[in-house]
Amino acid sequence: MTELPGTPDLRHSLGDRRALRNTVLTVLLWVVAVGAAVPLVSVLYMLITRGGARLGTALFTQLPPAGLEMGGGFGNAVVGTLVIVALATLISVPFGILGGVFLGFVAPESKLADATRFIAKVLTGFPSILAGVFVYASLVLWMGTYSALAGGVALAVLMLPTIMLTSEQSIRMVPQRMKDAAFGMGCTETQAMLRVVLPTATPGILTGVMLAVAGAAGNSAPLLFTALFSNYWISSLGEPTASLAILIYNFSGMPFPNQIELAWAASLVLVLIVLAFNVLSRLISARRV
Amino acid sequence: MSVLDIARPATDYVAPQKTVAAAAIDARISEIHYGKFLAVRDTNIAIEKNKITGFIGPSGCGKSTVLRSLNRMNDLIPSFRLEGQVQFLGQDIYARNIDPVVVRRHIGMVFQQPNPFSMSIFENVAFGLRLNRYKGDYKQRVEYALRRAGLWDEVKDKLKENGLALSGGQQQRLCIARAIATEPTVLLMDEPCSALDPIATRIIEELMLDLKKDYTVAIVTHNMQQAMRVADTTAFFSVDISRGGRTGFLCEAGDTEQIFHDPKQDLTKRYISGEFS
Amino acid sequence: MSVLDIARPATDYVAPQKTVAAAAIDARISEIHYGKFLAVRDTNIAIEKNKITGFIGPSGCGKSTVLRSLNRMNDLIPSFRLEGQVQFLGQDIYARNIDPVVVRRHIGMVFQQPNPFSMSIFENVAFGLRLNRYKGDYKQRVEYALRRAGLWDEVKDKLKENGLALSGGQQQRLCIARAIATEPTVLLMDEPCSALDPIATRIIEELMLDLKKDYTVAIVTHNMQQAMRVADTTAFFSVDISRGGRTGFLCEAGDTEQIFHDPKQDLTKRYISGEFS
Amino acid sequence: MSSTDFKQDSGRSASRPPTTGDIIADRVFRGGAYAAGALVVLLLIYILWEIGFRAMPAIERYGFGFLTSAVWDPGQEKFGVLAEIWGTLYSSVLALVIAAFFGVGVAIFLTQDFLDARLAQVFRTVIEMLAAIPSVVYGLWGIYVVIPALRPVAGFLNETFGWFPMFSSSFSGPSMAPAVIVLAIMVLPTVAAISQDAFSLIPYKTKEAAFGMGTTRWEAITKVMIPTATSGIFASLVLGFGRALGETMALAMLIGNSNQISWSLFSPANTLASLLASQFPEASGIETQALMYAAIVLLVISLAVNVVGTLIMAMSSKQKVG
Amino acid sequence: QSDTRLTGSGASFPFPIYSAWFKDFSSKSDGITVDYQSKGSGAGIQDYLNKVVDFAASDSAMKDEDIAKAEGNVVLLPMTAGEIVLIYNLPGVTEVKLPRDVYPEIFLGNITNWNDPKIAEANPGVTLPDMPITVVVRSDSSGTTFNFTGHLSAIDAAFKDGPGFGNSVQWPSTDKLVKAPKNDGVTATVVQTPGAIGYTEYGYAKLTGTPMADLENKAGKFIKAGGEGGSNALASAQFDDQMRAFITDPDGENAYPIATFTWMVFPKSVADPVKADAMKKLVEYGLTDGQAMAESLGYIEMPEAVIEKVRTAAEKIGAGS
Ligand SMILES: Nc1ncnc2c1ncn2[C@@H]1O[C@H](COP(=O)(O)OP(=O)(O)OP(=O)(O)O)[C@@H](O)[C@H]1O
Ligand SMILES: Nc1ncnc2c1ncn2[C@@H]1O[C@H](COP(=O)(O)OP(=O)(O)OP(=O)(O)O)[C@@H](O)[C@H]1O
Ligand SMILES: [Mg+2]
Ligand SMILES: [Mg+2]
Ligand SMILES: O=P([O-])([O-])[O-]
Repeated sequence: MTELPGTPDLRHSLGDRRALRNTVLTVLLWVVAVGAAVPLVSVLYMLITRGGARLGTALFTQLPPAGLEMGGGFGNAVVGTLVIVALATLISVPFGILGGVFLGFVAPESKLADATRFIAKVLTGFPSILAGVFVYASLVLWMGTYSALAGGVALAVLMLPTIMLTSEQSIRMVPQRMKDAAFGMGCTETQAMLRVVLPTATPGILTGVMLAVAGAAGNSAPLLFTALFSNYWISSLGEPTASLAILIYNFSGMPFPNQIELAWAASLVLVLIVLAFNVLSRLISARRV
Repeated sequence: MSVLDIARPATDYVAPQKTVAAAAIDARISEIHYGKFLAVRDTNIAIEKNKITGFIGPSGCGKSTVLRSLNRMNDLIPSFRLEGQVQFLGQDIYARNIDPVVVRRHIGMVFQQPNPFSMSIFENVAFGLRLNRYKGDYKQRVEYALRRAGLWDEVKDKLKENGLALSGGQQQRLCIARAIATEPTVLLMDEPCSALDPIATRIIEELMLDLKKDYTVAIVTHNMQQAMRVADTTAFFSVDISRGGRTGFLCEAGDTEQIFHDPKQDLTKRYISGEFS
Repeated sequence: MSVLDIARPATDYVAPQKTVAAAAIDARISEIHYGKFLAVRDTNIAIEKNKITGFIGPSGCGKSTVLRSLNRMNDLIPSFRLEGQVQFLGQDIYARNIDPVVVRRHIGMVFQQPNPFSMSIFENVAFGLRLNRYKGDYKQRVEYALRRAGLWDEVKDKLKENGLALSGGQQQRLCIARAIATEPTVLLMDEPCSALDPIATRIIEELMLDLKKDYTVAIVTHNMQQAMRVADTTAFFSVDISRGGRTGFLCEAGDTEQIFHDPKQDLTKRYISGEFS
Repeated sequence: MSSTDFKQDSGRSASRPPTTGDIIADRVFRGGAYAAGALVVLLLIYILWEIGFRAMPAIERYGFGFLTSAVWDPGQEKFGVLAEIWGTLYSSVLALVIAAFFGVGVAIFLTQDFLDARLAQVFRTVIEMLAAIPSVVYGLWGIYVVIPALRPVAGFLNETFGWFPMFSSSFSGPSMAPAVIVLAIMVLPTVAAISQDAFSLIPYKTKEAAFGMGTTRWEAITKVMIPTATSGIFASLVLGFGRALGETMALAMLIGNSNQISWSLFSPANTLASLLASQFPEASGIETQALMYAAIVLLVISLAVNVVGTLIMAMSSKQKVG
Repeated sequence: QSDTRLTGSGASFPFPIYSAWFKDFSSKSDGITVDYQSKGSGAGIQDYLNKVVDFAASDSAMKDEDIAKAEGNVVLLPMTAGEIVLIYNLPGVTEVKLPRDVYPEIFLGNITNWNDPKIAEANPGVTLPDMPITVVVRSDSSGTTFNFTGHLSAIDAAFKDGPGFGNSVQWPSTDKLVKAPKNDGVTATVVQTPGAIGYTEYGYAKLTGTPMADLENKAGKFIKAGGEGGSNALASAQFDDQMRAFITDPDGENAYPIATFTWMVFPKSVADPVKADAMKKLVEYGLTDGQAMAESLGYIEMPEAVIEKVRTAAEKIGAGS
């Protein structure tokens, strides 16, 4: 084919290995892509059929059933999840944003920033169970009780690096000329940050926060030794607290059909909560200028 | 002031059709659309064997569009649609049964931005050979192509280095070597020097003059001096806006000497004299 | 061909130092470095009160660098280092005990790209007032600043709209209004019109001529016509490469009339005549 | 700072120095930012110290033998995590192989013009949603969907290809196979997302060069696009591997928690993370210390992988893609 | 009255009955709620030693060394009792008898198929499938395991010398051994896995309708779980000074071979007297109303004599050490 004769043959050759391979690989790729989507379809199908079957107000107003009781719900776990995640957010967001400000604005080039950035990136892959182990060792033992607070701290450890890095990114994306304008007006660093840079970067930061929240809401491993679980409504932050993730873990291993149905229903609710935060983050990022 | 106003009077002018015996490519394009946009109309042009044909004209007049339709590169753009014929050695490359992949193997292309692959210099040049399952001596063939591209002496000791590590001018010569390694019949070049400095540009121009002994070359250039230096035949494209959009067309084509010193068309004359660009 | 060759003979020339009684800013800069790179040397210049001083010169000659060092904007660049003095109303703003934030509050700045904040028009103008915890009547002050910037009639009905929703020329006038709302002493402008169309440019030029009644203005411009139209005093910067890098320096400064019609320096003459740019 | 006042000029000027409050706020804010930056560094050090300190007695007592023994017997105070290390690495590697195949496939599918832009966006969302499903939900799904679905397949494989080490035992339920499948699904979005970035970073001119040389679409993909994206794909795999190593709950629910070393996909196994999840609540004394030692092992493996991944990412973002 | 919450954790063996008790008790006693997490006896004891719960529950009571670790600050109270049964999942088979020399071998991994001649011999008339046996054991530290392995060690020397007994033991390393957490996990895994066998508290099997094997007792008789066999087994129990008693291989013609009490662990010294009071109320509830529920939930009502002893011992709660 390389030594060209006078008039080359440019036609499609039927049964050409090349064309055939091209087709086979294209088909294969479609199969792969569709295959990758199958699990999601299956999970959603199960959630909707098995979890949806139980959906009702009772789920949110009642407490988990004891061993063989019928009915019941997981209202306390929904509340507990929201409380723990809210605590984690309250703890991680200020530090995360402040850290993002440090990385993206105050001293982006400093040695400390290099170290912080690197460690934050590495910590995004931190095994979540270790956050639980760490908070158990440092906080639960010290407080003398499992608690929503400990659960919140464990999740905050996992959320912090994500929030920090996304905040840094959105702060860096604020155009330099905006920052110039602020300094040109005689802003101190803080004023430039608070009055100009942060407001402009807010949608990006919120997007990151929402993603971190979504991740935290579905996280169970760190809660195992920190928030533990409770069969009752939460009455203080210093006591064991129910969460959907642990409820699903506990109930999924049970031999009782009622509990298993509840596990599916709780999964559906948990996925909806996580997706709600994901969607929120998308909406916020879509509104970004 | 803009070329638009100038182009208007030429609306219905169609460059005379000239059949050339020694044409490697003989294009008779009546329309090229991108979606609904008519980008080029009435362009009949022959690329003669062992000559360099230069395409000049103001920006947006469809030079690249026409060049790319000569080896079906434009097939990559889904909205592209061509009406007319492009004969390559007697076969219409837009005929139903033609495989565009094969067309491109016979009609090589060099682009405005040097675009070597992120692999070794050797592998860059050997790429087309491997693609064609060449059975002969790769080393010899690669060396030959690099020599023809005037790059051999500069890279012979670092054939294993990444092609992207070369300078811009070297990268462009590497791309030329890559294109000629499989000995295509025609070489299309779309402003191959516009990203290069004057020295690298000169080197490539000399290279082209050397290459035309064995290949047929078509080159788009923005630089009229360059066209005068290298092209045997020059095709001048212009643009008119009478049909709604800015539609390019072949205004005049002929010997480079004639186009630059005795243009037949008023538009050509004004363009040559630098009145618009 | 390039400015580099032309600039060489001037290596050791230092513009004569002229002390001006009515100077708002009197800069005696001996060197400005970015890290190891010597960007500017030997630049003594006085910005006279209630006059417009224009900075002209080829690209990269340090006009922006000098302008920005007059209100310590360059402090934001960590590698920036200045040797010399910049007196503002008799105080050296580079002295130890000076807070650059305070300097910037007295010497306002308008940038090349219009850069209003992403907040309402009103808040954009009131920004500096709030920053300075102004106690008076905000509405009145904002209206005054917008009137001075010639923007009031265009925006008076939409003060709550986002500043970014305005056209480029309006945005730039908004930035001027923002800068003058706190009545700074000096206004520095770095090519304020280069992103604008000719009509918007004219409006801003007229505005500058009006502003100089109350303010002292220094403006960098690429456009010599603009300098001739608005500047009372013109400073011509050039660049030399004798010390390794391209180092800018003040070549000649004086009445605009004199600089453009009777330049003392050969380099100035050649620049004015368009020989290089 | 200073009491600089340039106020001898126009009386109208509203300019004044920052108030003391502003200056204090500035200091506090800057200090806070530095503190928050330092916090992350301190946090990692504190975690290492907290866990390392508690692991110290076990490290002294068991030394390297801990890594090479497969016994976990609190009764006799004999501890070793070889089986868990094996289970962790084996499950992660297998999951990664599957996730790489599908993830890179999806990345190619979404970036190489197989779908029009809108459909591709929909599909991308579908893949991203896989990442939004919590681990326990995958565990539940694994128990009730994957295991029953695997049962006949695994039975067939074991009967027909029983000689092959990976199919050498019969399938009973919780075991390596369902764990690997679920793990692969959880890692897939990471691999797909980062490989997609790698592919979309390749400039259009490279694609043009490939087609200009007369490649078919697939030749362009396999001979040019994939080689050019290699470092990005590699980074996606390393990061995916890091995620897989640390995954806990779904594995604890599916893997069978049995500390043995086997090639068979149908044998139960254990991982470091699920060892921690199941033993930590009840451990006391030396067992706690041994678990902390196991946590260190997990931490070291996972940090090492993530450090490598982060470094590769840093390098590949600087890579010359043309 | 202010709210008092008692937090407890531990054994899963009695969880079905405890959760019923605590819910009922919490609703009946004003201002007191009892929050109990089933984690396994080992974890409960550990929580108790770490002082992160108010009370624990364990069906292996508490080892002397753990009592020492708690500095003697423990009151061990047997609260109910139950049988440990062998549940299995054999499609189409609902009755299996397992002799004394067979089931230890299964758990030792020596008998690996349901059609093993030794099993077949004991089950004439039952068609046992050719199916590998999947053994399901506990992954966590468990009192159920303690009692079960205690029994196996008592009747099988090889088991005693091999895995031995304890809250968690070194099970043989085979492909066919799956571990699951808590009684729930074992039951669920057996239910989901054809060919599986596992040990669990009788209540779990009863509530889920999972088939249980009849076990051969010391006297050589096959006993069905759930009858009088349990009480018979426990009849001979002798408590030590910490109220502990384990019967590893009961005598008696009709005794079910594996049964045990299960304990709650309370502190002797309680900082908050209201809490101590609540604990005593809880114990009293368990000894009265609680016992009445036992049988219906698959547990064994304790003999009156034992109840009396427990009532006396409960006085020590909150009485200081
Ligand atoms: N992919 C495309 N889709 C739609 N329109 C296109 C596309 N490529 C080019 N065009 C349009 O077709 C017309 C001709 O473009 P072309 O690039 O061929 O001009 P050109 O003569 O090469 O210009 P230049 O000198 O700037 O390279 C232009 O109006 C351009 O906007
Ligand atoms: N932040 C910086 N860091 C390093 N070097 C810089 C920086 N800003 C400018 N320079 C260098 O200093 C020299 C002077 O730049 P400056 O922007 O002051 O020139 P200029 O006269 O304003 O040019 P122009 O007309 O293009 O705006 C240039 O060589 C430039 O590259
Ligand atoms: Mg072009
Ligand atoms: Mg400038
Ligand atoms: O009751 P246990 O959970 O310890 O077996």
